[in-house]
Amino acid sequence: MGYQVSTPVFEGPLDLLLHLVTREQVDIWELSLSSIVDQYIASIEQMQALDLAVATEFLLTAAVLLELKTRRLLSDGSEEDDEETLALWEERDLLLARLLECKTFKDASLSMTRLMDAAQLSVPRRAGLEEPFIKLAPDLLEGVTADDLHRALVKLLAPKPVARVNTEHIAPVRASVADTLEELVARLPAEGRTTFRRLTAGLREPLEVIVYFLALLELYKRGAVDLGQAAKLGELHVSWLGAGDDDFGRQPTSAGFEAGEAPMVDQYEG
Amino acid sequence: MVEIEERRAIEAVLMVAETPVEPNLLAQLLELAPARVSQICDELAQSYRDEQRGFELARVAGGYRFQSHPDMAPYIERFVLEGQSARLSAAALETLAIVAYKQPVSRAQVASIRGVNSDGVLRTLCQRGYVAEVGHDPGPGQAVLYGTTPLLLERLGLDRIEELPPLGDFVPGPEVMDALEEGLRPSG
Amino acid sequence: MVEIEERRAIEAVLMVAETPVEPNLLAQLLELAPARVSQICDELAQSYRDEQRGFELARVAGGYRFQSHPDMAPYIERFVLEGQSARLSAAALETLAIVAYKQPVSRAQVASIRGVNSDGVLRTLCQRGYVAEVGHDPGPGQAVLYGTTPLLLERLGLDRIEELPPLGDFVPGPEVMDALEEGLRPSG
Repeated sequence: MGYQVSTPVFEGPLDLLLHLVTREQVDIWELSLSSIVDQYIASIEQMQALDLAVATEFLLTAAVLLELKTRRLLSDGSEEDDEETLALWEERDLLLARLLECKTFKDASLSMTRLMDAAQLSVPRRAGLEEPFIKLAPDLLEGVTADDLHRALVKLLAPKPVARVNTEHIAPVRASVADTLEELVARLPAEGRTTFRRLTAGLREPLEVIVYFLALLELYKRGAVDLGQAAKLGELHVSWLGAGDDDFGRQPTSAGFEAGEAPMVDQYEG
Repeated sequence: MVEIEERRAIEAVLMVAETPVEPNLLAQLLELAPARVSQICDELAQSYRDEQRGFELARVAGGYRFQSHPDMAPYIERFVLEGQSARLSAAALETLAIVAYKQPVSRAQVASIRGVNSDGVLRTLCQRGYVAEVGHDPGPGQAVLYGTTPLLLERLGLDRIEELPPLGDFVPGPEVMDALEEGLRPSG
Repeated sequence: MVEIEERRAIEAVLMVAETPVEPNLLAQLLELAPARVSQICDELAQSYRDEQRGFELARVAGGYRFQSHPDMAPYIERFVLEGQSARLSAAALETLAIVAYKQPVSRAQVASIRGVNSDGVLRTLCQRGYVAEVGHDPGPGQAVLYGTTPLLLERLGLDRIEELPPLGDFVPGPEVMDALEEGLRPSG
């Protein structure tokens, strides 16, 4: 007997929503994500071992909640068009249907647990045949070959496929190098001399930082900035040299990029 | 065959069987009608109850078997130190419920209901012998379809899977629906 | 403990026991004197005889066990010949493969490779004479170690166990490759 996962709230991604929404009467749109994370960490500390399945499901849940909340915050404006509202309602209906289905089966599984517990009170007889009869039984190895044994073991020892977290529902970060380039050209002349760390201090997503780095490299290539690093992995210094022979003013897309097409970071993914 | 012999033969066979024995098989062995076998088994079960035996004759997973009386569970627990089947995780139980009620069902269907990839849980259930591949989807892709096994019925103490309480019993009531609708309103 | 409870508890324990149970163990479980246990068992055995049951309570190998009544042997023989499926179960094949390739191997090792308790399967294989106890682990606990028997070699048509196909040139099966590819494919 290992540990008891005493966090039914976090057992499934939809469970969490369900629990918060129904039992605690929490408005999903006013949910404090950090408090959920705190609760979760507290519950993990009570476990004797980290259950990866539970942890993964929690991360997925957190991602779903974060996305829902983000959309809510972004679509707060009054000039929402009807189509967008409709889409949100559709999404809500879908989620609602899934939550109901999920809850139905969760309750069904509880009733199965009760059946199992009751059945467990009786233990079946499995003593089997008495000695004189065993010899009568047909040869179980009829038709079994050494190759069958080999195959059975190879199948057993084969590495088990690792479950993959499905992230398709998470909206990709829409940061583009072109936009960042424009932002840097507007910002750097005033800063004069700065560091990469300072430039990216406000960023949270690693992808955004990467996009900043790519934009800086582009500027360096064009002679608009000078980059310097005192030591390997040391602070990256950035100095503004001027617009050079390119006009960066209001027109960010230039010869370095495909005409008119600002590259999405997705294209830089492995 | 005299009646007492029929009764004795059934008792003897069930004593050496390792899994529930179908009435049809008993009928074949004893050259009796299956209905008669069921009748004798019911009478036997009743006689053990009347005599307050420590065991009972139960109908499980489509057959008959001897098992210890539930009242004696405290003694059995002391005797069988390890043998008890380990409890299933909540994830495994949910998956099992989906397979039990929706069978035959594909991995993708299970995953879409649970909201997460459930391949690992399904594999565990197959390994435990509670769930098995029962066929292939006739549609494109020919997805493997899963169903429950007689072993699961044994574990549940049920004779047939249809004895599970109807799924309708578990559909959330209007108050839960209201709470969900309230909580999920997209514009505040 | 009231007398009827003692009797019922003994019946229950003997019903689920897979090997004869020593009176001392029963005495311990029920917190009774061993002499009292023997007395109850004798009474039980007598009552089954009086009731002309198809089973009996026998004293075997220093313990008590339920077994089919000798008079019922013809039915048991028919049950064995007609009722049992003659195929080796997947669980038994897996267990046999582990013992064949990894011998000498303990029950715990078999269970850890298969991912499920395999004691019952091992016992069946031992009963069939395909597998046997070949020694004890020198470490703490002195676990029983299992190996294959000459009978198994004979049935497989092998001269020596080393003639089994080598495991060395292991190539993952197509389903594993599929799963790996699936996992590595970028999303979107």
